[in-house]
Amino acid sequence: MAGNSLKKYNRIYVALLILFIVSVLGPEIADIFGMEGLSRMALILPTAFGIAIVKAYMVAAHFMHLKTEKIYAPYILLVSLALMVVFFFGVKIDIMASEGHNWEKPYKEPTESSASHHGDHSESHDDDH
Amino acid sequence: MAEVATADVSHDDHHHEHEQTFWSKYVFSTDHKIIGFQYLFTGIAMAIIGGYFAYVFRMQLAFPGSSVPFFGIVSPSAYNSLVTNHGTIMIFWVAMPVLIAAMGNFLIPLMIGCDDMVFPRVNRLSYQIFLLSAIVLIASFFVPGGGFGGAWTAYPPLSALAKYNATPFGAPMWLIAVALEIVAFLLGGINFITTAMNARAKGMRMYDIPIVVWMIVIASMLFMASVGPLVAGAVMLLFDQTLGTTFFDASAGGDPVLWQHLFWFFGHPEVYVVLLPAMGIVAEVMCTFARKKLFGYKLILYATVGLGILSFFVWAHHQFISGVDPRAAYLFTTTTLLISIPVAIMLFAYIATLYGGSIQFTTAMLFALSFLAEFLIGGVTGIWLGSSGTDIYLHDTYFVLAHFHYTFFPIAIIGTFTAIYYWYPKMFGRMMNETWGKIHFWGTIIAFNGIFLPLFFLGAAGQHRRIYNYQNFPDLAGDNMQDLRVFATISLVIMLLFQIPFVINFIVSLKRGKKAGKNPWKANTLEWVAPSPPPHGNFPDGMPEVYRGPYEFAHPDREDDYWPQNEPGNQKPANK
Amino acid sequence: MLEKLLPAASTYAKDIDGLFDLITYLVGFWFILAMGVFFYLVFRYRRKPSEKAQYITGETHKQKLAIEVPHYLILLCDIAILVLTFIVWHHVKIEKPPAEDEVRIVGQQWAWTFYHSGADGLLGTDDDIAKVNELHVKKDTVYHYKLESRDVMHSFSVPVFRLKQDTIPGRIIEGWFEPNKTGEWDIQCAEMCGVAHGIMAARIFIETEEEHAAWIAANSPNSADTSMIAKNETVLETQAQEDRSNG
Amino acid sequence: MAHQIIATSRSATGIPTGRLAVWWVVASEIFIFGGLIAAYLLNRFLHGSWAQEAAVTNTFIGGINTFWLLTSSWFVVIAHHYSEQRDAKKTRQFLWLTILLGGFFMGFKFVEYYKEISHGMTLFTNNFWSFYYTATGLHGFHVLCGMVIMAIIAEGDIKNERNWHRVENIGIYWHFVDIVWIFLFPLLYIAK
Repeated sequence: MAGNSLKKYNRIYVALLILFIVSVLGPEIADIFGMEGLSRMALILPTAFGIAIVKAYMVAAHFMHLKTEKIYAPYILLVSLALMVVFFFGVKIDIMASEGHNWEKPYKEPTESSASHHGDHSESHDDDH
Repeated sequence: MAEVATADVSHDDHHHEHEQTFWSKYVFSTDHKIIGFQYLFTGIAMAIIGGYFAYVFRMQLAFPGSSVPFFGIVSPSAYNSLVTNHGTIMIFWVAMPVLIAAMGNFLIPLMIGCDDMVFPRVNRLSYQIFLLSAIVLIASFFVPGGGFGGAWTAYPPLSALAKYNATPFGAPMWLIAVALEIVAFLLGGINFITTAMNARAKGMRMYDIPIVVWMIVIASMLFMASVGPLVAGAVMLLFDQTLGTTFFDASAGGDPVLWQHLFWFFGHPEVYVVLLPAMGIVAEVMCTFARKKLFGYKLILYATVGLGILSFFVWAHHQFISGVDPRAAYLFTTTTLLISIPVAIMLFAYIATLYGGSIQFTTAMLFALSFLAEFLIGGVTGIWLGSSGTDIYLHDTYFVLAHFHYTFFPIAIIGTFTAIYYWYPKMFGRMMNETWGKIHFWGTIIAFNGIFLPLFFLGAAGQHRRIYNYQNFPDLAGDNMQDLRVFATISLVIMLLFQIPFVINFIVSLKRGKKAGKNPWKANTLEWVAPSPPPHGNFPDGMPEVYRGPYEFAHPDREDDYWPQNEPGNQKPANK
Repeated sequence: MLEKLLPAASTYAKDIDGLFDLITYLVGFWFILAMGVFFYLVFRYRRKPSEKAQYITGETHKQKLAIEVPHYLILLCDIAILVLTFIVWHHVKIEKPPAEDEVRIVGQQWAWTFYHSGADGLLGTDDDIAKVNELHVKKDTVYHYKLESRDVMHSFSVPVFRLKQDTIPGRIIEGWFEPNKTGEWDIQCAEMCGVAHGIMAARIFIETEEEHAAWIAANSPNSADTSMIAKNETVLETQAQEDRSNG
Repeated sequence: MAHQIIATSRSATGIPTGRLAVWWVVASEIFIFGGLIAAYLLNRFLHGSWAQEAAVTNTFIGGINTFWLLTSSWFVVIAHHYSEQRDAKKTRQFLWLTILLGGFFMGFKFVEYYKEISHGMTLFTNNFWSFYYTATGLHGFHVLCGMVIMAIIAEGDIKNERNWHRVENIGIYWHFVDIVWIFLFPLLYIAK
């Protein structure tokens, strides 16, 4: 029994490492193939954030023992996350927009970033966001 | 097992009593009751400061420009600072410490039948941080530039930059004080929740927990869940204030409205954070003095949970006209009006509890009943404000001010008095004087209505808040309106004077009051099983076991009209 | 009801007053009912030596009805209020009737600057009239306003219009009003904006067409009296620029 | 203090009191980090130009730091495994290994900060960098707190073979800090 759990931890760790490497490689591959715009998003979103969620789930479920914990604990954490989602979507209409119904923000994006040597992607990304 | 452990505790206690100095017994104690008293008395001291502020600015409004006795001439910046800190103190340093921390600390372990909070030292730390926060806040009044004067909501950019608010030290200190207070209550809240979840007496099931414990625990959860974003926001605002970042600076791409969202996401649940413990206290007192079982225990509990969940979906109703997208108002008006449903269920259940009772008008009961009546006024006036259409006109007027004082005054002041008059015998082992209590009650309640009823009319006539002299506004300078302001101020002074009998009663009863005995009100809950005042460890005769719900008054199977929770019986009625 | 306390001088003021009245009647009914029941119960069930309290759990279906029925009725009242609220809100804040004139309103610590469109009815032209703490509008004309702030949040509040809208630095907020009564009233700042928030008072002058035309004629930049206004405006502009460069 | 509090030893939910409290601590931390990350995301989606800023962050150091934290999570769960077997020596060993990796994390963090600040990317450069330093700084503060508490547990409790449950409690906290980093890493480093 005891040895099993140790083996399980090792397996989870290896899986985490593999996922980690994939998540770092995603944007690199996008850079190498010169992907822009939508296809770049299609690659980066799942590799970066999809994998982050999977990793977080694995750590939470196995290392934090949420799988075997009494039902209270996962509920506490899930409710917390759900409320943050409520907050995000309640605020989105104001903060995540530069104009809305009967209002606008005159603020202009700086055309050049503070680090000028990386300024080439700018135009395409403005549209994506 | 429990018996053995208890014997140990009482033995230990006797052993220690000789050695305990004043410091270790009353200042650095880990005993939940002592910490509760510390919170209570700190809260009362802060209430005196907050009340003094209210007196000063009400005098300024009634007699603009003249020197206020015990203060002097009120300058515009002093007025702003007084108003801001009156609000902050009354919410963060009076309502919260007294209702949640003091009552939670004192009541939760006694009511669920255990000897202390689960983390006594964390509990002590929580009070110490709270005390530090109070000291920082009070110190902020005396720094160059004076105390912060940008309203308790602290909207940036006014709060973010000294060139706008003219309080280079007051504003950051105010923010640090609030942040420390939040940390103190997070620590305390985790302690309350864990204690109530885990440390219940043997036999106490979910629905055997007294409603006030439920309410304090749910309030702590609401607080914890709502305050997190504000902590993040406070860090951001503090960086803006002190280091010069631009999180909330529109000219650098930040957004000042973000702070409003972060603040009100906390600010609205905060109302329920302080409301719920007061509702719980009132429920206890009403059941005891009406000799009635609480009407629909589960209904009230579910309504409370529903209220808690809904309270996270209404925050932007404070921002209808503050520049958020007008389309959001449809959603937030709907949720706001829906929240009237759980509140109405709770109030109706409370009123229904009176039906068929045998009501004793003790001072505590009078305060509890007045809570219902006054809070009802506060509750219904919220509909005008929650409806976005009328809020266009009423927002930030005295109508709002009167509305939330009709909710917060019953919560923070009446709720506190209810609790003190009811649990005083348990806290200090002696009874308070009922005659003086009733004088205090009538003086407070009548004067309170005298303060705030006129303000509804001033608000409906278009008078805005936070303005130090209405003589600058020709439409508001009329004699009729000034008469109402003077009337409100005189009522305030009368109300403050009527607190003197309470203070004297409180102090005199400590020494001269009638001995209370274990259970002077013939109530059911577990705290009345312990001696008055309870010793360190609470239950020297062995930890109690629970056999029934907390409100088995006037049970048909029993001669006495009460049935303590810990008394063994051959059946477990109701609340399955 | 509100009109007894303060005159209504805009077209949508009566809608808001109507909504206020509806809420007053619905809420008043429930309030009086609840208070009546409450005081009756308190009086009826006061302690009498002969009577023992009744044992009522409030858990049976019949007893729960005592709470459920009123709560459905309250829900109905809520829906009635909601429907009217949506109509009023849509009318005041969402939908804008076509503009007949424009005004640009700029808040700063601690004054309002009103840029009237002048004789041509258009903003941003040479004949704009900038006035500090004075807003002159023509009766029965639909105005569109643009709200801006130079420093902190302010709130443009005209109680007689039943209108209020915060100004936010970094945002331009638009809205409308149509005055329908001549007179002179207060404009207040309704959002804490710093030390002198309490004296950030302005006046609104609602004039008939002739009076308004006369006022425009007297104040147009072409007329003799302009030097002071122009100077006034430059002062404000430089101050704003300083603020921007500081921030 | 002198006597054991009965309340602490009770467990009506079935979760030991200490662990239950840690779950609530984690919940309250979710709200704090959640608020900050939500604020960041709202700005990030609004400001297209932030993608260029994110491209400047050092993905290599960020990646190495992710590796340290993942590995330290693994070590602390092994420490928990040995604490359940009451093996004080191995438990301490793995706790200290965890602290060591936390130290590596902080060390690399400082190198990274140093490089960025020397390239002119400070807290005040623009709001992206303000968020970057606030979020990573707050996270680093949590790592530091975790390291200190872990050292106290290793030297105070485990050395004297008591309070074994504290290894699991600090472990839960540490995993949470790890999870926060798992999300901060793509948010600040690799999404560009």
